Amino acid sequence: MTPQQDAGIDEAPDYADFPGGAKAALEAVLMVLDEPAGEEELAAGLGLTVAAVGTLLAELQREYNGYTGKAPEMESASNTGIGSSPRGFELRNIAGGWRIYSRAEFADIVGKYVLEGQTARLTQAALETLAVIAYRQPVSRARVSAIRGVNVDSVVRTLAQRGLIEDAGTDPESGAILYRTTSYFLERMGISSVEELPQLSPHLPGLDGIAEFYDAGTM
Amino acid sequence: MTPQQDAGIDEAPDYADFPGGAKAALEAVLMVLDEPAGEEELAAGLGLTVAAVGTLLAELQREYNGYTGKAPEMESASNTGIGSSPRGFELRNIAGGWRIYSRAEFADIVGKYVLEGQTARLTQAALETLAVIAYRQPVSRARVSAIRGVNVDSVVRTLAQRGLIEDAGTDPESGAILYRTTSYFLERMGISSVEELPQLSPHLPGLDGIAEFYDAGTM
Amino acid sequence: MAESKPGFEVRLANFTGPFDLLLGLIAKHQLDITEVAIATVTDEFIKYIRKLQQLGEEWALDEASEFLVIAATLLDLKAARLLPAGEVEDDEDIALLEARDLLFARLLQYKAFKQVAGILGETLHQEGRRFPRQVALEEHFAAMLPELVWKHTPQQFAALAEAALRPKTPEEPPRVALGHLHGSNVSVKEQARLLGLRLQQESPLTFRSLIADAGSTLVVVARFLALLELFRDRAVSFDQLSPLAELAIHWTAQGREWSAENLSEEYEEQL
Repeated sequence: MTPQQDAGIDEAPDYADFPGGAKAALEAVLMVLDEPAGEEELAAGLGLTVAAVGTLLAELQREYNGYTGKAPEMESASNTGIGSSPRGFELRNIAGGWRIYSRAEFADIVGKYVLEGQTARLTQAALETLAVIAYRQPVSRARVSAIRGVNVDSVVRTLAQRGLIEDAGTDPESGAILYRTTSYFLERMGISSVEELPQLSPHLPGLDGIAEFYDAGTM
Repeated sequence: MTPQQDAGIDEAPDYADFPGGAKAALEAVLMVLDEPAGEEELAAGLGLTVAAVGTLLAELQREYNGYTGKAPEMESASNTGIGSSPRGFELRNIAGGWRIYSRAEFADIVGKYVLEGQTARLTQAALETLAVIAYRQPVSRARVSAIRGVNVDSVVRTLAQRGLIEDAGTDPESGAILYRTTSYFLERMGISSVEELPQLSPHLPGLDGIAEFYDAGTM
Repeated sequence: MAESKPGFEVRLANFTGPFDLLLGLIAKHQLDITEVAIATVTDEFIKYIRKLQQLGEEWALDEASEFLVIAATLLDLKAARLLPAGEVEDDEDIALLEARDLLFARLLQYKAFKQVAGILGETLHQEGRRFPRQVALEEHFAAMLPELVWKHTPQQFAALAEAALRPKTPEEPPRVALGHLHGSNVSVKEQARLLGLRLQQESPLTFRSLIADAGSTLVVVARFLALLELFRDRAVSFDQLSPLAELAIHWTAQGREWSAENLSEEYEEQL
């Protein structure tokens, strides 16, 4: 299938002339990204349709993960590396964008080379605060501390410094600063939106009314 | 050939247990390496001999470039993607160091992608980060991040890319990379040394208090 | 987890707040809240504090005061739980029941967040094993970047640095965090002053009469804590003929200069 030109793109290169075609061009762009890129962004940059980019991304993802089953009728025609073993890296869709990561299995080896930027494990207090903010966002510090039963000011400050949460404006009623999680948080969690967080309800047995109950209790 | 242990490495992982083996492990490292790495460095980190690393590097390089000729006697045994087309990236040995680059053929496409959305101005976040580095140099990203209250990793990368700041060695205690401003920065500021920067109010906190706060940030 | 060593194995420093400790204690004792023996927990706590002292560590006032709050909460929960359900007679009983439900609900909610926090922590750890490719731009691309527009004078740049380096003023006016309360601010010190005045006029008084006019459970807890503080200051003594009998409080600070101002400030933050 020939990639079609988007209306907004002045000219799409003819990828047939390139070694590896449009897929390799996409791969070349993925190599220079320093933050996750969305499909629209990649499509616009490459002069391809979003659908075509989506197909190519999925194909690259499968290739990097290694094909295990062989499809004999395709074998001779295909040049996508069928039957190959997994690569040392993977392509993942995280926080709404695609990006190349080293494969988790090699963490100990890769970690020796990229010590910088690796963050220490969060404390229990930080994790709990982060959890409350993630599930109740946007949320004020007062509410978070109501749920946790302790003052959370310094933990909130640290989480903001680590780029995991950010200011989300003020509460129209109380004027308190509200907090939400950042896309860096999603990235660190390896998910593309907060909707992918595990459901809270199974951990809250039979407490349907708790939100109102709780709200009535806040100042 | 069994990978042999280097003298300096306490134990080499058993690569047979990893998906893709030692080659994938090497690939994982190469994919996230920011600067070219020599064969000795790679061998030490992976717990392989320099010769083994050299063989694997050559193999990866051939794979990325795409095999064109088929070697029938190897075809069934090999799982290295024989007969595959070139990838969008290539492995190059420049000045004694290996690094993965986007394939030269795609330079125009990649260049256009990179330049898209690039502005000639620094963002407010970048300016503030630069100001903190200028007045507190040499300083690590962690400290700048503590002062600014947000994660500054990508901004620091942008400033380094713009030639305004550079690596100034590592902190002897934490091992973190320290940054300082460059002579290009002085040039743009129209001054001949950082001493010529206007004095700041003496009441501003120095780094000591910040460091304490950050390290005690208990995450 | 904490089963291996004797003594107060629940190290308070490892808990991140009263709910956390409460959950820990309930789980540890595998008991319904009504069966948590406060005396056992107290004994363990005292043992723990003594051990700290032997080790030459600071007498942790924070831990002790937090423990008092928790003990009071436990007592409160327990008292509410022991109320025969069929015999709700007055507003006080209903208030106690409501307080109990609220506490249980909040405890369960906290438990749920604690569980998902565990999942989050595990995910973050696992994800930390993958490293993103975020390499410096290849030189020939970096060279293509448009020349930087720079309009800042050194003075403007210094002003920028001043602003960035100035300690961030707290976004909200500084105040004691009360978010975790389900009532208004109650000061232990204030309650102590009030109890002191009352006991100086008439002594002994029963605990029941001292809390008769308490508007909420929180005030009862505050007065209870205030009495403990007064006891520590040797301003009052307690007199109880048998367990669960009427508790009589005697004022023993006669002739001595006594002021609520000397009381510890800790509770101002705790309550």
